[in-house]
Amino acid sequence: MVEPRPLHRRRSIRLWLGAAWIALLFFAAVFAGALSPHDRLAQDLMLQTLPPAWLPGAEPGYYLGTDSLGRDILSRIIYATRPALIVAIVASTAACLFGSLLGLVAGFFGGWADRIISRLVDIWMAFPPVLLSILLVAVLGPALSSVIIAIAVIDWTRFCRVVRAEAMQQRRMDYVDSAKVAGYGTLRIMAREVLPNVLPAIVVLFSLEMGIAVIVEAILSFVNLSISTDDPTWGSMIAEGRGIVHQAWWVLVFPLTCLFLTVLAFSQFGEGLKERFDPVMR
Amino acid sequence: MTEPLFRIDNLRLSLPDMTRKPLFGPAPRIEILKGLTFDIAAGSTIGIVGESGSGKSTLGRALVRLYEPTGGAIGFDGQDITHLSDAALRPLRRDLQVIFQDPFSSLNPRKSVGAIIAAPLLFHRVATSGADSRARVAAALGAVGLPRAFASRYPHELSGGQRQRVGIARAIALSPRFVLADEIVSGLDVSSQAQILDLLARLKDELKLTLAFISHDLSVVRRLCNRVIVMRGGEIVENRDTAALFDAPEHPYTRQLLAAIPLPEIDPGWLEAG
Amino acid sequence: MSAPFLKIDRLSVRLRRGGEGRLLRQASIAVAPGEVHGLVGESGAGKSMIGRAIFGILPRAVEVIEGAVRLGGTDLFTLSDRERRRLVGVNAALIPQDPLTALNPSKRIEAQMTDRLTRILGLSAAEAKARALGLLEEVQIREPARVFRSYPHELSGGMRQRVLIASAFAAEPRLIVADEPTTALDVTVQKQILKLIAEMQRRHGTALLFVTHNLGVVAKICQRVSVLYAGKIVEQTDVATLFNAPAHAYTRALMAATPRYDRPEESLAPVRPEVIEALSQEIAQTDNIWAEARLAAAGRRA
Amino acid sequence: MRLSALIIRLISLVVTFFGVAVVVFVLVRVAPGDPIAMMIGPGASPQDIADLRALYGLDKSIPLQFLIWLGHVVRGDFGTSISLRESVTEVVFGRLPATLELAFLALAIAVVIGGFMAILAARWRGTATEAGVDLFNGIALSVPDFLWGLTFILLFGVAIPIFDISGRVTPTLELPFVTNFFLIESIVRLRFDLTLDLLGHMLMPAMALALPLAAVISQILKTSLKEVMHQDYALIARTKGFSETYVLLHEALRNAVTPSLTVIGVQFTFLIGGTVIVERLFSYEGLGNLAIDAVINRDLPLIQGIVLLFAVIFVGVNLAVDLCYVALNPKLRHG
Repeated sequence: MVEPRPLHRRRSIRLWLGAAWIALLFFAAVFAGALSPHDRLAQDLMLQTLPPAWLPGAEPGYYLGTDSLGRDILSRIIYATRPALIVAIVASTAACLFGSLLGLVAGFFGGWADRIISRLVDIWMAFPPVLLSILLVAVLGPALSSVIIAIAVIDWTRFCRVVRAEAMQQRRMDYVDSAKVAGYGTLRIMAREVLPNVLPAIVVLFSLEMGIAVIVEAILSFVNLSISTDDPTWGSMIAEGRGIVHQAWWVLVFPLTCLFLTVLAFSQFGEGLKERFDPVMR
Repeated sequence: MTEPLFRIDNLRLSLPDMTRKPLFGPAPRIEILKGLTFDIAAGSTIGIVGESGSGKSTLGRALVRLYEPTGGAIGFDGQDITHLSDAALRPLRRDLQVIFQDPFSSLNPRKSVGAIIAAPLLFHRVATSGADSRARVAAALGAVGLPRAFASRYPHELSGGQRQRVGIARAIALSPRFVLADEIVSGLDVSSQAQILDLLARLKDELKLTLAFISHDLSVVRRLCNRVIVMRGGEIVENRDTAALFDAPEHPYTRQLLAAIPLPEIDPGWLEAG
Repeated sequence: MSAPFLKIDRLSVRLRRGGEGRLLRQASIAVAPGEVHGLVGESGAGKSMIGRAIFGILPRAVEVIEGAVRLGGTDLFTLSDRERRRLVGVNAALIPQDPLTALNPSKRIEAQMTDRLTRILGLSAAEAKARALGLLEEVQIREPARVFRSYPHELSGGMRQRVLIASAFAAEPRLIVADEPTTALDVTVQKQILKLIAEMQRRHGTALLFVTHNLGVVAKICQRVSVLYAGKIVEQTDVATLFNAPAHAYTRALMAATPRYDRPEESLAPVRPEVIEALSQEIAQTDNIWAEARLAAAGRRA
Repeated sequence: MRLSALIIRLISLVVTFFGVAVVVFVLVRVAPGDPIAMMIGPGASPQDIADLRALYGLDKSIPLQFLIWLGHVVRGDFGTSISLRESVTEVVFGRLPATLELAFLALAIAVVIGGFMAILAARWRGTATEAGVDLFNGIALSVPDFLWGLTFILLFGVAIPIFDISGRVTPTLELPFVTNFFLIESIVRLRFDLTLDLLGHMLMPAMALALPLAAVISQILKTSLKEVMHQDYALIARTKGFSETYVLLHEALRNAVTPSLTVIGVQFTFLIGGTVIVERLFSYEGLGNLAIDAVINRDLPLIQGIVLLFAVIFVGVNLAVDLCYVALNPKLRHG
């Protein structure tokens, strides 16, 4: 293995930091039961809006304090990683597959396929994403599945636009002509020659999209349209925290910090992955 | 006279003019090849020479059917391939290979040199197994003077000359009957240019190839080719044996081209000579 | 021959970070007014590095170890940025290689020909316009007024190169550096442009440094020549001696490798390995003379 | 730009607009929960419900309803809001100025910050300055407006309370405004006290919206500037004796802007979309906030009106970007 040059090491830091936080999320999601000190739903009106452990008036065992219904914030944050990750992975995969395929077809074939798909993308982008997602969830009914469908139905255009631009640029390269000369059929050229060069862009977008999916889920909970039960999500905790921010800032701060770090982790992880597996960058 | 490998009859081709493409709407089409008729004898090396915009590259791509002609006919090995579908062309593809000009865009940056050379071998089932394909890749690299270890390297790690050799290796690995070399030395220094042309001349004889060599540099063509076509504005201006063309050029344009080449020797009057 | 206007003394340049690679090794070139000096070498030999050193616009990743670049007797390295820009702006001009990218696509030719005349040379708008139009005629452009008002994309490659030549001579510089000015052109257009540059140079008595990799062009337009290999000038002589009795093995090898349509058998001979071997010894030998030079370089202004 | 190209562009805009109308019409009709039932009291007889459905034309077939509705829309009549019992057009155009002011304030902030960062990074490329700008871009790009809003609420609303964290203007103030363009009118009326109060409320939501766009502008413009700075015409300018900064501003900037324009246009439409949640976060009475209430109340005509208005803005922004692109690019101007 080539001795890592400083530039090389600096670049992979963001990959490992991102990966570390994501791994932490997975760990918390899987072992939520064991990890959370209290029952995430248990309400105790005696323990309303307790400050975090290091502030005066805190209650031992409630490390990050409690919300206005006396529920332990740390436990709720840990349990909230489950819906967040489910939405992130499923919705992003759906959006990625659908969008990238259409983007590849539009970019590589051009002509009518390109015009129709581009028109479709235009129409989709005319809807403010948040408004469309709220509308979709209202239509499909408040449940995690409708959130996932809403995100996939909206964000596929993000993949389609990037992949289309990349495919159009690749199409003009001589190695595509060389593949034609070798007798490859169009599908094989798209899969073997164009796709490998588009993958790094898709990888970055996919991880960015996971971050965005978590945000959209948080926004939907914020306007109380996410999952119906009061199973905790960062969004619902933030919504509650926003209301009482002057009295109990910590109810908002901790879930917000988690969301902030998660989004950053996903984006830096994506960038790091792209640089890691892109032979030209290595 | 053996049966010519290529028989071209009144070849016409027009392409959309992307430079005048309006922001929205189809681009106007302009005719690039305006009725070309010529043969390419099997085993010969034909130079296709012309200045930029003469249509020489387009002609080259039409020969290997990267473009479909809009008129006339292309006969390859006695078969009319003018309007063959991609599927029908596929079996012939093995015999029609191309070496591209820009070494930076002709090799897929994300594939290793070995994969680039092996892929067509496996696709056409020339290589029967992994081991066989690795052997053929090594042989092809050896033939172009590159060490076997280059198979695991990536295009961005190679110099311009080395990449061009990989391009040649990819083309000859399929032991084709016809190879098109599209301005393959224009981007190189004089010393690597000399090495590549020397290599090509040797391979041509060893593998009994028919070679079409596209260039804007008549001096390079003189060294390598036994027949020369001079093109201007999509038409053939002169089509002669090399020696005859250089010793007694018939067409004024050819004479003008030759007169414009600065030979590396003192010649005070050259600048003034119109 | 009057005193040289451009005098480069033992200029050595190196990559700032990492690698012992020398980009220039004690290159010395002198060009007198009215003289055409050819600088020939293969890509990577350092030709354009010399061109940029003359204008004092070396890339940030590169540092000067030793040597001086004197324009009309003043060493650029002793000047502040502002002083250097003024000296260069008034006295030197560049004719670039690729006419397609050397003109600003969003500006009319007028703006690009007169900006230096008004802002650097202090001419009035009217004077600048008159001089620019005069030069457009001098470079045999048929409708100077129309070309003057048009955008670059409306002109052909050959036409744009003429505009660039006119723009360079418009500043009446005492030195012009032509960096491969005809490499991107077709051979028929190249001959007209070479003829034009030679005539303009004679008429304006400018010192011309002509950078190229084409020995044929050198033979036709230059009076003196420097042959460059890996940053070192391996041979510097008048053009007749260079072509009739080349002294250095590399020059001979370059000549042999250059394709000639009139002598197909003798040309395009690959450079023999022993020549390359001899060259690397020669380069290494100059490098260790360098040991002492490096200490002296410590104090130099980059 | 040749006329035919312009016509093709307009046609494609109309097609987009029509597509949006179809999608929103179908989407809203498919929604479970009958808006009519929500409107009238629980004791209403089936007959009353039927009459009300007829009033709103909900008894006809979907395609017919669509045509009737489209007929009205083309004439600027978006129907009557079920929850507010007012004409949708009035309600929507009443709230639009607030959102437009917020969006364009955010755009201004983004262009200033993004442009400044790009020029800074391009001027001192390869140094710590550029690395710093890249770091800012990395963070500002991946963190969306929703999170920035919440962060600003905490920072400047609670920790260092220098801004108001809700509403568009201090409710107690008596407002002399005739139009709904409070900010502009306050400036025109030279009531700078009101302008300051308005900005006090608008700055945080505007910053939350502006940061992602600023990051996009900064990154795209910087890359484009660096590319242009390596072009031959920039090199020629340096040999003419012009300083690096002069070359950057006079030679490079204009050519660097054109390629970045389309991306910035797209990101600006995201910004406008972002007003929906950011206005809700800051309880800012704009179109976005209204949209959320409309969805929660299943107010179909209002939803359709708002979505169509957003579509008009989106289409308008795209057209503006295309026209700027042609204006800045002389080659295209001659078509």
